[in-house]
Formats: sequence, structure tokens, C-alpha cells
Amino acid sequence: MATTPETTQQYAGLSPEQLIEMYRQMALIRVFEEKCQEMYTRAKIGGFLHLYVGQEAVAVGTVGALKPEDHIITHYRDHGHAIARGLDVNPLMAELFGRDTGSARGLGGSMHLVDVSKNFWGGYAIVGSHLLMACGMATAVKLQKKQEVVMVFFGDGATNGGEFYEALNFAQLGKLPVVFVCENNLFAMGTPIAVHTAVQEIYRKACAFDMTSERVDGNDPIATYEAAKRAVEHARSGQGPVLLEAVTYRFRGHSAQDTQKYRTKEDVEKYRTKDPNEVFRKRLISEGILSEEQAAQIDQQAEQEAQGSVDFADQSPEADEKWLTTGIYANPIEPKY
Amino acid sequence: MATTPETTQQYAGLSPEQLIEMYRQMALIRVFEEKCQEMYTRAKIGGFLHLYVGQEAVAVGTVGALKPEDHIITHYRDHGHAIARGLDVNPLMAELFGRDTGSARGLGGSMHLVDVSKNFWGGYAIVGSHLLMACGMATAVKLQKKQEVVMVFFGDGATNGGEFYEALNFAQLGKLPVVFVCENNLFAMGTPIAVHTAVQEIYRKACAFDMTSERVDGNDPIATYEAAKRAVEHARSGQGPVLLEAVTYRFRGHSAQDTQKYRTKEDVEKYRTKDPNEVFRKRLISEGILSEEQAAQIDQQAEQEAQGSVDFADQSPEADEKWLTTGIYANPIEPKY
Amino acid sequence: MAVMTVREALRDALREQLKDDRVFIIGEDIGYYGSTYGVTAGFLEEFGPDKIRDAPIAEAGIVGIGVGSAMLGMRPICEIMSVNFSLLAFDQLINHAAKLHYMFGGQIQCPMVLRTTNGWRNLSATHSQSFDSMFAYVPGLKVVAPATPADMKALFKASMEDPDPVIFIEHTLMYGVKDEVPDGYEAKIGESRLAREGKDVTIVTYSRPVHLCMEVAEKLAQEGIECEIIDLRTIRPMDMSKALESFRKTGRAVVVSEEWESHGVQAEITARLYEHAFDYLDAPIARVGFKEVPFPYATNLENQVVVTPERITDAIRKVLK
Amino acid sequence: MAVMTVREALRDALREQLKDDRVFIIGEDIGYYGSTYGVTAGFLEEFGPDKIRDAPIAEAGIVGIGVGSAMLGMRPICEIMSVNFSLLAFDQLINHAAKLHYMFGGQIQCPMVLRTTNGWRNLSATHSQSFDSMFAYVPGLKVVAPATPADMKALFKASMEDPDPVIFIEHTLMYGVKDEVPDGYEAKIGESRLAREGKDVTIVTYSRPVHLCMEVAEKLAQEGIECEIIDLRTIRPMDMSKALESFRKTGRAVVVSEEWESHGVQAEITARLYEHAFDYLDAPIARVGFKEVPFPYATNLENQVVVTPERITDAIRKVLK
Ligand SMILES: Cc1ncc(C[n+]2csc(CCOP(=O)(O)OP(=O)(O)O)c2C)c(N)n1
Ligand SMILES: Cc1ncc(C[n+]2csc(CCOP(=O)(O)OP(=O)(O)O)c2C)c(N)n1
Ligand SMILES: [Mg+2]
Ligand SMILES: [Mg+2]
Repeated sequence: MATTPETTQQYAGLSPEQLIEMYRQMALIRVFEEKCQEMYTRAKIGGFLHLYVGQEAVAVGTVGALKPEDHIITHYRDHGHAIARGLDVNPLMAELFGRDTGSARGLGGSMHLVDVSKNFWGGYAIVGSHLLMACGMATAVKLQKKQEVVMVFFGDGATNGGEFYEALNFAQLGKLPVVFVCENNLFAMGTPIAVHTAVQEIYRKACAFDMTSERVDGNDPIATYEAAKRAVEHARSGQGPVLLEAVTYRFRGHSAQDTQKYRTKEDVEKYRTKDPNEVFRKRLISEGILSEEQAAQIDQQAEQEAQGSVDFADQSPEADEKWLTTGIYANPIEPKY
Repeated sequence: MATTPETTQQYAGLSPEQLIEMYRQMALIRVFEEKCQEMYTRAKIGGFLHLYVGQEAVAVGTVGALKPEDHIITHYRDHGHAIARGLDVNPLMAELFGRDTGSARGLGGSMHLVDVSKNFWGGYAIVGSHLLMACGMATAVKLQKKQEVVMVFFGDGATNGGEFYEALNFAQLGKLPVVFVCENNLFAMGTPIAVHTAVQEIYRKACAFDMTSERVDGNDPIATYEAAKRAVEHARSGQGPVLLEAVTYRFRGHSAQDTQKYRTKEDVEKYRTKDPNEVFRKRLISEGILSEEQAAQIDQQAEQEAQGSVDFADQSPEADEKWLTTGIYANPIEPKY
Repeated sequence: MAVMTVREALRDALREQLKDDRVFIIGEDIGYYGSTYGVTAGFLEEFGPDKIRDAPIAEAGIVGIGVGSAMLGMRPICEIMSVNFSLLAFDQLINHAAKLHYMFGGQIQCPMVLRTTNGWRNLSATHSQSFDSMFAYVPGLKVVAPATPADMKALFKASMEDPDPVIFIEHTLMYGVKDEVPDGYEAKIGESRLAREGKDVTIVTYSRPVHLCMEVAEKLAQEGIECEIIDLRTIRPMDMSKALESFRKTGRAVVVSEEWESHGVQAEITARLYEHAFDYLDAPIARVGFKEVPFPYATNLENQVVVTPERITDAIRKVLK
Repeated sequence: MAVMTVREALRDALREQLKDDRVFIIGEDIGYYGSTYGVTAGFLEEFGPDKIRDAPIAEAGIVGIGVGSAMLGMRPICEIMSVNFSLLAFDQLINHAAKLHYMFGGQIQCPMVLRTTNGWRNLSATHSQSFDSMFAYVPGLKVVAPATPADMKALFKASMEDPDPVIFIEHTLMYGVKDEVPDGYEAKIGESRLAREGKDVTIVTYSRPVHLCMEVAEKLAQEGIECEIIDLRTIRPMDMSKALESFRKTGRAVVVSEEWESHGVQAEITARLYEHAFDYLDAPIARVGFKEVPFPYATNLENQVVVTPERITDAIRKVLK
């Protein structure tokens, strides 16, 4: 299908190739996560594992609106963002396996994926804290007179901690180029949003800072991309930060150990009918952007890529013992006796 | 002058006696503070001394709207609130002198005035922290099914720290009976409000919590009383918390050591023309509530009372050494060897 | 006499307290979610949302609610899911909870218990720390870290009955530990416990490592080495009397805790042993704690950081040389 | 060779650093107000608001800005007016600044310096604390606490040149201390200093008490008692070599710091002295720190809490007995 002005407008200026690439990323995130779950069950992965299944459209839509020189910083539910940023899945899976070939040499694990060469500044596991670091990064960008944008991801639950508000104030005061992306999946761990926060439309919280904000359907990658693009341009053009709320839903437990007492199976099934990957796949096919075959091929390639990462991780050497004590400081200084 | 329906309405329902009492309190706060400054200069008072001069109308107006069973908790700039609450100035001055007869036995000093028998739960010196404690107090009130209200005081600068926002969320979520009184004196220490916060009309920050809020001229004790009354009734009736912003100005330095480089003498002089004590005094006289003589008498009594507190403090014994180590715990348990 | 896990002992203790009108629990995911480590599972249904208060992710707020409500006569139980997040509440704990009674000349009390967990296992650098010595440093706080189901239950009760703020440290890897809980068993804050008698070496420890030390002691007994184990149970105020008595007998000591090896409670224990049993020393005291690195995720590395029976055994052999 | 105060030495050091494009200062009241303790007075006018960034009262934010900007290549100087407020930033410091390099396998660095102050004097319970040992406990942080104008200047430079996060502890009662600052004087993180030679007793200390100890030593010298004084200067990593060397010579030691007397850095110093000079002990080591109470406001009480020349002298006499 040729790209005509109409189609690109319908698709927020995205070309068919770009749309297909978005689907490919979403598919890859999905199967990667399913593999993770499997590997966790097989005890290849330990610790806390927070899967992204169901939220794929958010990562793909928002990260798609960034330039390579822009910066990303995220929370512990970070696999989706890493893959959307184009990080190779091999070191990601290896990290989850705790191997030397992992993105953080096996020191970080699932919650701390990273690739500085791609301006992916890592996942952080203290809810809300990294929002302040995002402001620090944006302060640096501004002082260095660069045109880069910092995008930071977090959940609905993170908008109740003090650091969220401190960050919004710093960002707005300094007109910092930060796009705050709140992935509102309606739960903070197992606490329903109505129980944990007074204003449930998270984007409205920006009012306390006169900050530009917007709410978007986070299950629709195109709408999310479009909103993110607006936000990123706003930030890049010096007009200051934006709070973007993407409403979505997580299909799996909060972490791999969650018994999900706080919601019914029916609830989850209801949302399953809006599965962003399914819906997007169908749409691209029905609108002639993608053929059934192409779609199947993409799915299969994703499966291969994910399985490849498992094999890669499996064959990789264990985390290097040298790092156990030498990695603490960039400039180690020994205590003396 | 007789109390007629018109006059009480004009004065927010306050009787002449009440209006005169308000002036008396304002006058007492003023001279108490001037004495404190003098005693600080004479090294009778040490540490940090944060004077309330210029903000008298806020304390008197807001505290005047409370019942005796209601609770007050405040920050380090606490003399005005304590006096408005009817605390005897003798133990207050004695506290500043570090004497055994002080309100906290000389352990707390200026920043930590207290009188639990009057439900005055103390001044706290970590900016913003006590707002969360206010929510805790209101949680207790609610669980105990009492009809009491908690009023908490803080400055404009305190509305940038995370604890402020956490408190607002807890309060609104739980429909807690808290009245948050922000005394916006346009500076956080020496940092102008435009430099420290993105939204300078503090009452607007309540929007992020769908909380009722209001801004009032904090130099007008009657307007402040009226707004506080509304807020207190709102809270008491179970409708939840209120954020009340009282705009005011502090005439003296942030603390006794401040060189005030951040504002000009002219600025201060300009505000001096709106001196709440002067304006209120004149108004009561011109409107026939108070005669010149009565006013002079009140001023003189205030002066005597304040001087009396200095004499009391001066003659009081030093802080009791017994308390040095025994006061740490309500139930002391010694380490064993 | 019941046999139960630490988790069950705590559930019992909490249930008992919740009968008191003044008591409520506030913390993250204690209700709807059903509790991260299962301690309060089912409590929301049993006691209702006034008593089982699911909190937003706002640790300062959780403690602030505790402090404020304690001031007005409640007996709040604050739960911070992991001690790693307690850093966000340090101001509330250290500048407020610990200060109220003293700073206001005795007019205000703060009878609050803060439950939190140490613990680790592939959780990486920000989810595996312990800050025992930070709490223990602060006059005004009491800090309790029991090891057995019986002590969990008894010391939780003692903590709730105490009018001062108590930090009650649990351990994620200890909830499943099972043991006898004698009926009517009591324990007091500030009293250590002789966990095992022995004549050759004194082991001073608390919390989870107590179990590791017991395990090691049983093994070494087979070689004829008899370890005396002192479980401190409370780390502020600290009861060194049993440890010192033992040390004066054995002349040799190993201090074990799940803390980085410098500036931990173990430094204080070590210093006090030296100071107060100066004339009885036969060998330098050994310390066993976490290697001083941020926790690595990978198991092969983490295994080298944590306190293991092997490392405890090595330390014992060293001081016996 | 210039003679200057600690304040002037720091002002010099800051000015020098501010020439670097990567350097800025962020903190409360450092600009418009003119600086609480005068260190950055006039800097806003001299360097402008990009470099002298007046912050809202949001300590976590101040440090977070530092950490984030350091990640992207800046060399931020964060100022927290008083260490008492740093508790609000403990999460940023301990869970983030201290972890980045390790947790991300060396990909991220955090070259940030946090300036803050210990200090007291009629400031009551929440404004008089020091948390030295809390910082020193954390692998990933470096902690510097110099005592002299020369060391302030040299170690500030060293801290700025270091690629890791450094907590730089000043003292409100020390800004006026005056001394020589030799041209080109340098000092390294992690190296202690022999502040005074002596043969009778070893005093191990750092920060403000160094001056108190020097004063005491001069007095005692008139009685023929010669104190050797070791100024640690850095408390993480700690250089015990000079202290141990001295202790092996004198066999007697007093440890002095402005911390509560249990669980402070002084516990660690004491333990290490015992551990590493076990065979040289002539007498138990004495510690001198704050009495373990929240600080009282009243001068007559506070005087009994703080570290004074008298208390140091008493401790020295005790270990010499
Ligand atoms: C400060 C802090 N408190 C608590 C936790 C434990 N915790 C981890 S994730 C989480 C829920 C976060 O919810 P939300 O922000 O909505 O993000 P989501 O997991 O839904 O993506 C909690 C309570 C933590 N990691 N950090
Ligand atoms: C957490 C914290 N940070 C910094 C300080 C130092 N400090 C004390 S008062 C103050 C300014 C507060 O300004 P504002 O809230 O407007 O109250 P005001 O003094 O104007 O009444 C500052 C920075 C503190 N006490 N606590
Ligand atoms: Mg969520
Ligand atoms: Mg102000």
C-alpha cells in the first residue's frame, strides 16, 4: 500500500512501514514477556519479575515519538520500554538470567535493564524516585544547550508519593524538557486506583503546576504515538514539561508471585477483549496495511527472536566474580589498616 | 455599641467583644514578638527565632474559628498560633529562655512551643513534615468518631515538599477533618515565591486532589476568620479537608539572623502601610467598636503582659537536669552490660 | 503449646491487638492485595477498611499517619513493606516519632509500632539492604528484631504495650520458620536471650542469623565445639549482659548479623564486648555480615555477599585458633 | 601561604570549580537569601541563576536533580542546608546515588558532591543531629569530613574530581576557624592525617572535634602528657593506618566524634582499633561523643550533651590510668 497524505493523517503521519514496525515491537514485547514468565517458572529467572503484558501499546507509541538522542528513564516494569527503544533482547534475557552478557552484567536483573549507548538510562525500583532523576537529566540537557527530551515512565501508584510532585514542580519551574508518561493500569500493585488516589484521572494532577497534560487511550498505539509526539514537541521546543497519562491494563499479576485477589477473572477477561496487540493486529490487517501472512510471519519472527534470547542467555557464562567487589565505585579507594 | 444583626453580619457574625478580643490578641502577639527580638539581642534567647510580626491577623482569624476541643499543630514560626490559642505567655517566654517553667521544660525552645491541655500539639521545625501528622491526628479523630477538627499551619515554601502532597492526598481520600492553613508570606526563607514554586496561588494546588480551597487576605482578621469558619465547618461536617491560603507578609527577617538581602527596605515599607495590627486598630476605632482610650489601654496591657513574661522567665529556674536523660522515653529501659 | 511459623505467630499477635479499639494497621497492599508476605492476608475481610488501611505508595505518609494518630491516643501499626522503602520515611521516624516525648518535655507520647522487613534473594541493590544500625543509632526509638515464632509474638505484644515508638524488624526469609510457641510465653523489650549454651565460643546475633548460627552450632557440636548463642532480640536498648557473661567465660566471640560489615550494629556489639570484657579476651572478635557491596542480582554473586553457615563456621574456627 | 577561615577556603574551592562548565550548585537559599552560613554569599550575582540554583524546599528533589544531571555528564554540587534535612533525601542518596555504578554494571556514573552541615547550639532535637555513620555505612558513597581550612579546600577539590558520589560534611560551628592554607596543598580522599605527634595516647577523630582535641593536647602537654592526634578526614573509605600505627605505639586510645556514643562511626573506629591492634592494648579504648539524648534546647542541658574539651580531657586521663 502506498503512503498517501490521507493514510498518514489517519495514522498520525505514520507510514505503513512504521505501523508495521510498531506491530513488530508489540509482538516482540509480548512473546518476550511470555518467555520470561516461563523462565521464571523454571527458576531460570529469580527475584521480582514485573511483566508488561497488556501495556505494549504505551511503550511502542511513546518511545516511537522520540529521536535517538532523546533519553529514557523508567521503573522496574521496564522490559517493554527497553524493547521499544530497540535494545537487543539477548542481553536483556541474559540480564534476567543473571549472566555476564546481561545488559548490566547480571548485577541488576529484571528491574534494572539498561543501555546507555541507546540513551536508555535504566529501570529503577523505588516507586517514584526516578522522576526526580529525570528532572536532573533534563536540567543537564538544558544547561548543555541541547535539544534533547527526557521521557520518564511510571505507574498510577507512583503519583501519590512526594517525589512525583517535587519532580513536577522542578520541571515546570525550570521549563525542563521532560515528558512524564504515567501508565495508568488502574492498580498500584493490588490496590485499586480508587483506594489509592483522590484524583483518578492522573493527567489532572498537572493542574497544581500549571503543566500541560493529556490523557490518551494507552491501548491504542497510534493515538498514544500522536499524543506523545505532541508532548515531545512541546518539551523540545522549550515550552516545558508535559504530563501524559496513558490508560491501559496489565493482564498478568503485578509481579510473578501475585495471586490477584484484588480483581476477578471476569474483569481481566473483559479487558482481554481490548488486548492492544490483538486489536492493532486486526486493524492493520483489516485496513490493508498488513496481510495475514505478514502478520503471522512477524509473530513467528518475534517468537524466534525471544527464543533466541533464551538460548543466548542459557549459553552465556555466569556473572563475572571480578565485578563482585570492583564495581562499587568508578574510582575504587581501598580502606587502609 | 450594641450588637445588631447588621453589625454582626458586617463583621462575619463577630460581636464587638469578640472583635476587641481579636485586637487584644494581635496586640499581644506583636509586643511579645518585639520582646523576643529584644531578648534575643540580649542573648537571653538562643538558637533559631522566627518571628510572626506582620502575620498576626492570620493566627487570630483562623484560630478564632476553632472550638476548644479542636486541635492545632504548627511549624517553627509558632508564637502567634500559641498566643491566639490562649496559651499563657509566661511559659512561652520561659521556654524561649530555656527554663524549667517553659512550656516544654526548656527542651524545645522557640520552634517547639506546646500545650497539650489546650490541644496545641506543638511547633515542628522540619518544613512540611507535620502536615502528615495532622492527617494522622484527623485519622484518630475520625476513628474515635469525634467531631473535632485539626488545623495545621505552614508556609508557602512548605508547599513544594513531597510531604505536603502526600498529606493532601491522604486527607482527601479519607475525607479527613483537616484545615490546611498556608500562610503565604511570599518568601520561603529568602527565596521569593516566584523562584520556588510553579503555581504561586497556593490555594490552586488543591485541584490535584479535588479538594476545596480558598484564598483570603491574611492581613484582614475578619475576612480570615470568615474563611476559616467556612473551612472548619466544612471539615467538621464530614465533607473533608480544606486548603485555606492566607496571603500575608512578614515584616522581620526569616529568623533573627537574617540580613534580608532578598528584598528592599522600600518593599517592606510598602507593606508596613498595610500593617494588619494598625489597620485593624484604626478600623475598630473609626467604626466605633473601640475607643482610642480603650485601644491604648489594650496596647498597654499587652506590653505589661509581655514584660511580665520576661520577668517570669528571668526569675524561673534553669531547665531541670533530671530531664536530660530521663525524658527520652515514656517508658525508659536501660541498656544492660 | 502450639507449633507455628513466624508468619502465623505474627498473624496471631496482630489479631489479638486488633481487638483493641485503638489499634489499626496502615500500609501498602495489606488489604485488597492480600499482603506481600501473607501476614495480613484476609484481614481486610475480617476487620474492615477502618482497621486495615490500604495506603497509597507514600511511606512518609504512612508513618506520619501513625505518628499523628498515636499522639491522639491511637495505637497504630504502620507497615513498610520493605525496609528499603523506609528511607522515604526516615524524617518522620527520626525527626518526629523519636523526638516527640523529649522535645515537648514529656507532654506528647508516640505509641506506634512500625513493622518492616529485612530480606534479600535476587532482589538486586535497592531491595536487599538492612538499616538496623541506622535505627539503633537514634535515641528515642526502640528497635526490636526477634528471630523465633515465640519471640515474634511475645515481642510484638510488648511493642504494642510500650508507649514509645518501636521499629519492629521482620525478615522476608524467615516467615516460614516454624517452632514452638509456649502458651503464655512472654518477652520484654531490652532483654536478650540465651539461645544455646556452650563453653567454647560466644556467638552474638539477632534476627534471621540466629537460625543460621543454631544450624552451625549443631554441626560443630559433632566435632566437640560448643557454641554459646546469644540472641539479642532488641538492638535498642541493647542488653549485652548475657553476651558479656558468656564472653567472659569463653574469651572468644563471633558477631553475626545481616548488615554490611562496617558501621553496623555489629560494630557496636563488637566494641562493647571489647570495652566491657577487656580482661577476658583470648582472641580478636570476628564479625560476619554482608560483604560491603550493593547487592548483585545474580545468584552466584549474591551467594558470596550474604551470611552463610559456611562463613559463620569459618569465623568460629578462626577465633578458636 | 594564605591564612583563611574554613568559610573562605570553601568559597575559594567553590569558585574554582564553578569555572568548569559542568559545575553548578543547587540548594535552598544559596542565592537570593545569600546563603545560610555565608559560603555562597554573592555567588548568584557573580555566577548567575543557571549556576547558582535556588531550590524549593524539596531535599529529595535537590539530590535527585544532582543525581540525574551527574548521569548526563554534569558535576553538580548539591547543598542540603543542615544534615537534619538530609533524611528527606536518604532514598535518593542511598537507593540511587550510591547504587548506579554497581547496579548498572558500570555503565552509569554519578559524580555528584553533596555538601551538608553538622552542627548545633540551642537548636533543639531536630536541628542538632549528625548522621555520619549512616552515610559511612553505605557502600557506593564516599564520605569526607575535613577539619581545617586547607583540608576543606583540598578535599573539596578532590571530591569534585572524583567520579563517585561524595558526601561532604561541614560544620556550622567551624566556618570561622582560621588557619594556613599552603599554596598548592593537596589532599586525597581516603587518607588520614597526623594532626599532632605524641607518644602517650592516640586520639582518633575528624571534623570539628579535631580542633577541640588540639586544644586539649596543648593543655595536657604542659603537664607532660603528649597526645598523638589522627584526623581521619574521610570516614568512607576509612584510612586506619595512621591511627593503628599510633595506637601500636601508645597502647592507649580515645575516639572522639560529634555523634551519639552508640552506633556511630566511633563504634567502627573503636572496633577496628581493637581488631587490628589487638596485641598492643594497654587499656580499654574510651569514646567521647554526644550523650545519647535528643538535643535539649536549654544551654545548661545542651552543655552536658556535647563534646567538650573537659570531657575529652577526662577520657584521656581515664585511659592513661
Ligand atoms: C517507594 C516504594 N514503595 C513500595 C514499593 C513496592 N512496590 C513496587 S511496585 C508497587 C506498585 C506500583 O504501582 P504503579 O506505580 O501503579 O505501577 P505499576 O506496577 O502498576 O506499573 C509497589 C507498591 C516500591 N518498590 N517502592
Ligand atoms: C525540610 C526542611 N528544609 C529546610 C529547612 C530550613 N528552613 C526552615 S524555615 C524555611 C523556609 C520556610 O518557608 P515557608 O514554608 O514559606 O514558611 P515561612 O518561614 O515563610 O513562614 C527553611 C528553608 C527546614 N527547616 N526543613
Ligand atoms: Mg499501576
Ligand atoms: Mg513563607
